[in-house]
Amino acid sequence: MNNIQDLKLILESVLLSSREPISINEMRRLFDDDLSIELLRRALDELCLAWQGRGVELVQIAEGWRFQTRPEYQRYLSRLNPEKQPKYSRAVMETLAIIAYKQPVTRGDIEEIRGVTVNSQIIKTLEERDWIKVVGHRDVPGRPALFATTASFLSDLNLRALDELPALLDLGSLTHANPHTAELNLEL
Amino acid sequence: MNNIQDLKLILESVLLSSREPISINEMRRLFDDDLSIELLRRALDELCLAWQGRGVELVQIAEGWRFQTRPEYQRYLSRLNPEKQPKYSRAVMETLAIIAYKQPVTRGDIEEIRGVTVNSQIIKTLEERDWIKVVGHRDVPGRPALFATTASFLSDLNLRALDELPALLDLGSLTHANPHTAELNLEL
Amino acid sequence: MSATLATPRLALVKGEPFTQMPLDLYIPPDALAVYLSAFEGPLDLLLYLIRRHNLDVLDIPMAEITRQYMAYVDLMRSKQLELAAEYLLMAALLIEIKSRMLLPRHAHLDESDEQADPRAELVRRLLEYEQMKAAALELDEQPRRGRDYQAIAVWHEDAAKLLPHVESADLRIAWLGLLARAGTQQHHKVGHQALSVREAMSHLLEALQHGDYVEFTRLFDPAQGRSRLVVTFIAMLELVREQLIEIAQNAAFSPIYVRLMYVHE
Repeated sequence: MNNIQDLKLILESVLLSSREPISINEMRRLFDDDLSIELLRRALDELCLAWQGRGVELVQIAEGWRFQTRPEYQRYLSRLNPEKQPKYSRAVMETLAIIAYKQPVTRGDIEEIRGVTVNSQIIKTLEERDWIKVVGHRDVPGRPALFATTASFLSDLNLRALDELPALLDLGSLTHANPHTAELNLEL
Repeated sequence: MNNIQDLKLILESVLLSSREPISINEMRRLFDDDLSIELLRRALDELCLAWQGRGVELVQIAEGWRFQTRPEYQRYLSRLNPEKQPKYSRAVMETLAIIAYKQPVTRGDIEEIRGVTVNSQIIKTLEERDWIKVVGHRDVPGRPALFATTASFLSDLNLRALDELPALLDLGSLTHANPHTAELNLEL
Repeated sequence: MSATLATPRLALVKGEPFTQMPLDLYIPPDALAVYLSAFEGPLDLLLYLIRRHNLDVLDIPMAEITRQYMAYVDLMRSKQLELAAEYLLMAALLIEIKSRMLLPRHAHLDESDEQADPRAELVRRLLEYEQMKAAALELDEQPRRGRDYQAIAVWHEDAAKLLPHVESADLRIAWLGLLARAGTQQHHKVGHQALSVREAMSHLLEALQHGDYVEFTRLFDPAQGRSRLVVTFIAMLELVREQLIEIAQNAAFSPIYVRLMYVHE
């Protein structure tokens, strides 16, 4: 593998064939020669460029690199497959937000912040989507499970790392009137 | 959609995101405008040409068009971490569950329970796996096929008989007793 | 607007007389259930009241907010809506804070200043919740695989060979998902018994597949035991009811025959 052109063809084919993201390390193992990470990165960067302006893009996310469709093309894709994507309730999204921003947290922590009991179904929904997992247990009576977000949560949300999550609103700014929360969300 | 360039971008994205072949008719349904078959064919031919010399090619098979990896690139794929076990979509699993628990059922029965049309691909997937088969036809207009599970479905799932499937007795009552059902609805 | 809400004696808010209930506090009774379920709990309801009335979250008028909060809780109760315990707990907390604020402050308490305001902890919780609530909205807007974009995976030979693994527990999950979405519109009462009937129905249809008449007794296998025979019989009745098979007998006590309905029309 001396030719970056060949390298790009192979990487493109492999990435297009795999639904799961592929990490740089996995890519290196594809080849007998010991390819430098720099060369791989250069090939990936060039591929990214080559795909610009198309309906599909090569992106880097938490678990590695993957080809994915651009959101503008989603309406065509949904016509092909009219399966309704689950719409998560506020309860689910608030629980997810607390786990994402405060991890690791116990169910009790989440209940403390939300001020209501957390339905088991909510946790199960997030676990089944493979967005959260138990990463340990807090060393207090009952040894409650500690939840954290997974790599596939980041990947599914098109993020490389937790610090790419939308920034939290500054608590100081919340002491002023906040148009965000004044609106009652009546979508049921 | 006046522009063949846009058309090609859309077709390419849609075809790349589906492992299953897409027929010309399905492609036509993607667009509001009534696209001529000639135009679609021209766009597909041009796409074929554009993908020549790459590791992935656009081919036409009996059921329609699909992108596929060229055999020469297959060896790289096999080196990838034994690809994570694929999963059936929720649509396939729900269809299978309905057939397993409510057999014999027609496609219409399945659609009524799921509330969406059942893609032919789903039935085909399950038939090809030899998990479901047509056991008769209901004597109503159209004489729809009645589907039931097969012996190999039972053996693949390690069951001796259908009544070894997880009982639904308690689960079924969810719809009455649980005041959270309405909420559940939103969370899934 | 609402007689139940407007009390003749209204509070002083920051020294200002408060003469009229906020108009938007009135909720048409029919809409109440929907409206209340829009709140994710007492903190959410409190935040709504504070933000809606443009109150200063750092200087919450406890008397007023408690009264409004109680109005909601009373409404919920009068409509016999299931009232989560958390709502009552919050009511108790609000009343406690309000009464502590009425107590004269002792000079020596001033050294622990942050403890001095009984509202401090409530304010902290409200702000923390509000922060997470906003974060949840942001997260929801983040592009999401499946909803906003798809991962690419073109066909290749290995993909065709790899077959998904399914366990019976997966079917249960799929069914639960269906039930949850079907909500209250449909009742799926399927139990053990019904299941074996369904299975027997499939077996019968299979046995009749070739389309000819089959003698009634040949469809039963006594070796399988009595309950199986009963189930097979029920299955047969069910198939007749669904007009999938027909049963014929030429004369009394002559053999009974069964065949598929559709083959001969």
